[in-house]
Amino acid sequence: MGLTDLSVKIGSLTLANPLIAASGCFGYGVEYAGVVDLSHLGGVAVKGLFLTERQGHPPERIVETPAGMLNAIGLQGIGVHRFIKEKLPELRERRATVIVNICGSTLDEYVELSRILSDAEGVAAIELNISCPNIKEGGITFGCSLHGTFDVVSAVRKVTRLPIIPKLTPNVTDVASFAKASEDAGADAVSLVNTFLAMAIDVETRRPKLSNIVGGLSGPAIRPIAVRMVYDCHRAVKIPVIGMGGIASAKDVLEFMIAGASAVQVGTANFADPFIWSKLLDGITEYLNRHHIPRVSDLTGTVDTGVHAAH
Amino acid sequence: MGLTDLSVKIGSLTLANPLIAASGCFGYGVEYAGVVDLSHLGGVAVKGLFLTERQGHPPERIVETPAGMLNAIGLQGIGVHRFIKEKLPELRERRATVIVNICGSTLDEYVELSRILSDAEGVAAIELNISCPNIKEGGITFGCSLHGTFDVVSAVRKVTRLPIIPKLTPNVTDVASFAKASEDAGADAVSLVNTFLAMAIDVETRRPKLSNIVGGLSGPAIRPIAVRMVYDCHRAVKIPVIGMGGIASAKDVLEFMIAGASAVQVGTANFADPFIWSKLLDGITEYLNRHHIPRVSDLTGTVDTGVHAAH
Amino acid sequence: MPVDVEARVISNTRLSPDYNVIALAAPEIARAAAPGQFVMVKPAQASAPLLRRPFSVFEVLRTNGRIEGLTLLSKRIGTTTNLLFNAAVGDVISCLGPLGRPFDLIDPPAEAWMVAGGVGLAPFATLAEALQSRGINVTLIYGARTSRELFYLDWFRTRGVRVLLATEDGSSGDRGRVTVPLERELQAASDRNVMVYACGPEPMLEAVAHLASRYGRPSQVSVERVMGCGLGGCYSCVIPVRNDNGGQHYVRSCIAGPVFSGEEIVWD
Amino acid sequence: MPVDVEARVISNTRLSPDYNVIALAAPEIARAAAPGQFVMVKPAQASAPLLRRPFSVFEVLRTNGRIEGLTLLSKRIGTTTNLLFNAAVGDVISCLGPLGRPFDLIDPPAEAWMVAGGVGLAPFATLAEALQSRGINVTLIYGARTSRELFYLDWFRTRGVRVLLATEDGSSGDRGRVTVPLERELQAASDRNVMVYACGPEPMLEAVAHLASRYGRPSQVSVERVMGCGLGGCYSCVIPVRNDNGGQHYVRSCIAGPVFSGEEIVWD
Ligand SMILES: Cc1cc2nc3c(=O)[nH]c(=O)nc-3n(C[C@H](O)[C@H](O)[C@H](O)COP(=O)(O)OP(=O)(O)OC[C@H]3O[C@@H](n4cnc5c(N)ncnc54)[C@H](O)[C@@H]3O)c2cc1C
Ligand SMILES: Cc1cc2nc3c(=O)[nH]c(=O)nc-3n(C[C@H](O)[C@H](O)[C@H](O)COP(=O)(O)OP(=O)(O)OC[C@H]3O[C@@H](n4cnc5c(N)ncnc54)[C@H](O)[C@@H]3O)c2cc1C
Ligand SMILES: Cc1cc2nc3c(=O)[nH]c(=O)nc-3n(C[C@H](O)[C@H](O)[C@H](O)COP(=O)(O)O)c2cc1C
Ligand SMILES: Cc1cc2nc3c(=O)[nH]c(=O)nc-3n(C[C@H](O)[C@H](O)[C@H](O)COP(=O)(O)O)c2cc1C
Ligand code: FES
Ligand code: FES
Repeated sequence: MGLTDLSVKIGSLTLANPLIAASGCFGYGVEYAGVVDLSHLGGVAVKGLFLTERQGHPPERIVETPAGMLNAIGLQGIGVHRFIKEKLPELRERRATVIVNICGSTLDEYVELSRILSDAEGVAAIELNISCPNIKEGGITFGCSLHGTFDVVSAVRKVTRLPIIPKLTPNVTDVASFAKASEDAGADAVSLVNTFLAMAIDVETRRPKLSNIVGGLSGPAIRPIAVRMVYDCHRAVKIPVIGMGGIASAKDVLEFMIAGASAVQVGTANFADPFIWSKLLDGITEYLNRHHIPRVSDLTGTVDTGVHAAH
Repeated sequence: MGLTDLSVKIGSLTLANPLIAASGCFGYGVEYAGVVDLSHLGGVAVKGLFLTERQGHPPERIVETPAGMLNAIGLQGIGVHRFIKEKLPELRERRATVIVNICGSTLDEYVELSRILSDAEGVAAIELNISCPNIKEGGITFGCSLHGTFDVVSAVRKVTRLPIIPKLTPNVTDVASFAKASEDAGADAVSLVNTFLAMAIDVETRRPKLSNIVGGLSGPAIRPIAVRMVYDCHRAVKIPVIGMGGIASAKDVLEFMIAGASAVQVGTANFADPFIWSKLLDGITEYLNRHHIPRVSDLTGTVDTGVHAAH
Repeated sequence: MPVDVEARVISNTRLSPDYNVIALAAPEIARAAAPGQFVMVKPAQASAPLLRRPFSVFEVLRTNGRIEGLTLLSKRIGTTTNLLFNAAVGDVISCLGPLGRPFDLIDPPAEAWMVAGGVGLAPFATLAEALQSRGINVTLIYGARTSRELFYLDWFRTRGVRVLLATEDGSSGDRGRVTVPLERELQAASDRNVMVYACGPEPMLEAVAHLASRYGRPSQVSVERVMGCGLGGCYSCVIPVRNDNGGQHYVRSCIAGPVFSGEEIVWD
Repeated sequence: MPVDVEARVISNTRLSPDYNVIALAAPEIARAAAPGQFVMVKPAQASAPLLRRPFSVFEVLRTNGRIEGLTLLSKRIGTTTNLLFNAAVGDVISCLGPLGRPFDLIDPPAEAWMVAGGVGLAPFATLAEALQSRGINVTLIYGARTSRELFYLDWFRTRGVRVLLATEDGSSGDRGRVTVPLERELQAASDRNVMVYACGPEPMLEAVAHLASRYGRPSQVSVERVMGCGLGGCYSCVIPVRNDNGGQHYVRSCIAGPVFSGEEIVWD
């Protein structure tokens, strides 16, 4: 068992294992220090940060849907400065591999945020949230335009040596072209998927169930779409793809990796089971041993479509 | 109870009620004559037809996913001529309101199909399937391009007086622009959503679970996304919107209508419960009575976003 | 005309760590079902799975001659079969049926050999009864991995069915597949008029159909394809069959089958 | 440190067509829980719902002084509460806790008034015990729609809790809301040192908090917001509280609460 190598590489960054806590689903990480040893995770993507504090949307902010949930948190957050002062020291002390998810209203904000984070101690990578469907100014305008994506990644590239990971939205016709634009602009990896723009209405009151009217769909419901998108992106780019969307078991982690992911993130499932991480690691290890696969990274992109292509 | 008016209008066509059997989920309608009185449905959208017979994809063609299913049937079908000869007479006899879902590899095929169907007796409307994600030649090239959509709808418009209903794919960045292009080209209504391009992998064999590698996701899993898209389209066009995606209860029908649908289609849920139709009608009627709403069509687009917009 | 019955579980008997027989109060279906037909079931309380699953009608339950329901013989392989394994008396299972094309029944003096692999035993209890009531001589050739997975032997024997067994580990009957006793019988019975009925995994069905036709015997096989609806609505359950013109095409096994002539099917 | 326990159902008692008390074998949580804390539960077998739901710890179960588990008082309003209503002895419920900020306990000579609306009774059994063990005089002011929805009155009375009731239909105690007896008591007790604890629907909490502060009494209210995680991970459960500078900001009620000072909260 001990011989199994669970480490994965995301550009210059080596993660202890492929499991990353997804942004917005793990607070700032420190909230979970009581239930999980943060150094045992491959990484912790913290809640999306703007330059300044944000209130977020009024409640209701979430609603459960079949095998999924909608959220419209609206990126409530303490801003990058308070994050560095109040949260990063504890994350550092707990030896978490910190991936900071950042959001801007303008290209300059992304640049400014990246510059600030590059100077902070204990940041392993920057995830560029250009895909939040819940707020107009959350970079979705960048995330839905190939030029926008290219521009924001290039601009950030100029100011930081930290690995940059644009987080892609699934709400586009051809997500692989966005992965390609990211790669061309110098990204170290891409992560996907963010949530699907969606909506639920209370038929008794005829009001949207979320105060923001629309929200983002996550959870097992979206997994088959996300797996397909990871598969598409993996074939389109050479940089690593970090996959997510509905992962709730070791089987799901493996499915994403086989489809093309080098690492994965887990969001919604962590809400239902904050102790999920060791279960996932055990399941992955069991699988690798049973199949005599020495390194988890050997799985990436090994989906066997050959026999089928023959039809 | 008897006073409730369940009829809805789709352009010049009046449906007895807003419930249409979704294409590909109800065979050619005749298969269900033993369990449902076809004349009690608002309409029957028959399985997608090409000009000629098609084999479809080899099995496996479906796989269940959380609150949903993937399919890659590949449009197996008997072709329009056999349909008219072998199925249409029985559908006519059973007084079904027949909506013929058509697929072409070229613009000319859509035109030819529409011409043929316009001369057939007992066709109430034509649904242009420009959105099947499972086959390259299934019009998805039209469905993912605004020009393509506009062109195919305009061309069909020239050869038929039957109501034309382009069926839109959700696999695009801005579905409302496709509804608008359809309206501009002379469509009588639009229907959405077709399925989401998706994938599932068997981790033990590392093979895709579908022979076609990718397939289309349908069922309750996608409902919140579909509702949002119907809401978007309803605000973008004046023509009726026919909504679908995961409808499995009367509440779901009402949700789509409140979001902006004039009628709805039910696909996947019919597989699980072929007797669903009367349950849906009963539920809708009960709701309308309880809320003192005389006509089901009064619900369309009445979602109350006002109080929330104030935030 | 299939009906949908919210059937209460009358009893649930575990036969092994994986097999169970569940009795369901669905007399309407039991009355109408012909041997080889199936039902589409879904545990009523569960929100997953989304789709129903097909199961052969195993037995028709009678009390004092009155039909009370039916049983299913189920082998655990996934979500629904686990729910069936764990179902409690009183639970409700939605049961849609009867569906599909049944076995063609033969007339004497022909005799019937029913070849079953594993849970493929399911359609043969009702088939045996129907054939015997026509005065047909019935043989069951039944294979499994081990003797612990051979069930209902007494049920068949007490009804006068001749039972031949095969197990992969040799713990009962012939060591090996069910084709071992089948071929021996075919060789021995060259003068008799035999219809071969088969149900089990597809490779077994293929082997049985080939053997039967090699020995000039007709066969009827019941295939198991993944089914989304059971009514011809979804086109998921297709199987390739021969065309008149020598080609092949897909037919829906839920309405054109699940029973096919062994010669009709184009095996992989 | 919250733990996750796969807790067996020890018993499930229906109090009315909508209310039940379910006993769960989660001694680890019962031991650690302070009054006002909650657990996030999810029936283990069910695939839906996806997310856990928050429930106050109602009672701590003891046999000969040994802590055996805890109970939840549940009111049916949707998926999970229906599953809890129908759960059978032996079923497994995943139970994560204890979570959240408990009530602040007061010291004598102050007395405690616990104001409960409907299922808002839940946190007050353990609170009453904790306060009484400190020698505090405890009053329960408890309202519901009708007397048939008032539960556990004897439980509180036998423990020496003074019980005042209000029902909307007047079938027990005062006719009207719980604020009727509360206001009367506040008027009468102007010379006494009282902490008002409240749990129930938010409009009730708002009314109670306002009444308390109008009469110069501190209050602690336990709010019920939709919770996705219970651990501070999702930011779904926020409630607006006052800033030092007179503004307001959202805090996560799962970790900053569910108990807040009534003065802190910015009511709608
Ligand atoms: C006409 C017909 C009659 C049948 N009669 C019986 C019967 O009497 N008793 C019985 O136990 N089973 C019978 N089966 C098989 C039964 O339908 C499957 O075992 C069942 O669908 C499995 O459902 P599940 O939810 O437990 O497994 P799932 O969770 O759906 O699937 C588990 C795994 O098994 C695979 N699988 C799914 N369906 C099938 C299938 N039909 N055959 C093989 N593998 C499959 C899936 O791909 C998946 O990998 C019959 C099938 C057909 C078509
Ligand atoms: C800290 C805390 C403690 C609680 N303690 C108890 C308790 O001891 N006993 C008890 O019965 N309930 C308690 N609740 C409320 C309980 O969490 C909800 O009743 C439960 O989440 C409903 O879940 P469901 O799956 O049955 O309903 P769902 O199917 O989730 O919802 C049904 C409907 O109720 C609405 N709803 C969902 N959550 C809430 C909520 N929190 N308040 C009001 N409406 C809601 C939904 O919007 C939906 O319309 C507590 C809530 C909190 C936050
Ligand atoms: C409540 C919630 C909040 C989220 N907040 C963020 C965020 O701040 N930044 C971001 O990039 N993604 C955010 N996401 C998206 C997740 O990181 C993830 O991309 C998505 O939920 C899909 O993964 P899952 O199905 O495992 O949850 C959020 C998701 C949820 C459910
Ligand atoms: C098995 C299957 C076959 C389908 N075939 C077609 C088709 O031939 N033409 C078409 O326009 N849509 C087809 N669809 C899409 C449905 O009509 C519908 O748009 C989609 O399934 C979403 O609705 P639902 O969630 O109610 O199933 C098919 C869907 C399924 C599940
Ligand atoms: S199972 Fe749907 S067509 Fe056969
Ligand atoms: S419930 Fe998730 S942050 Fe409070």
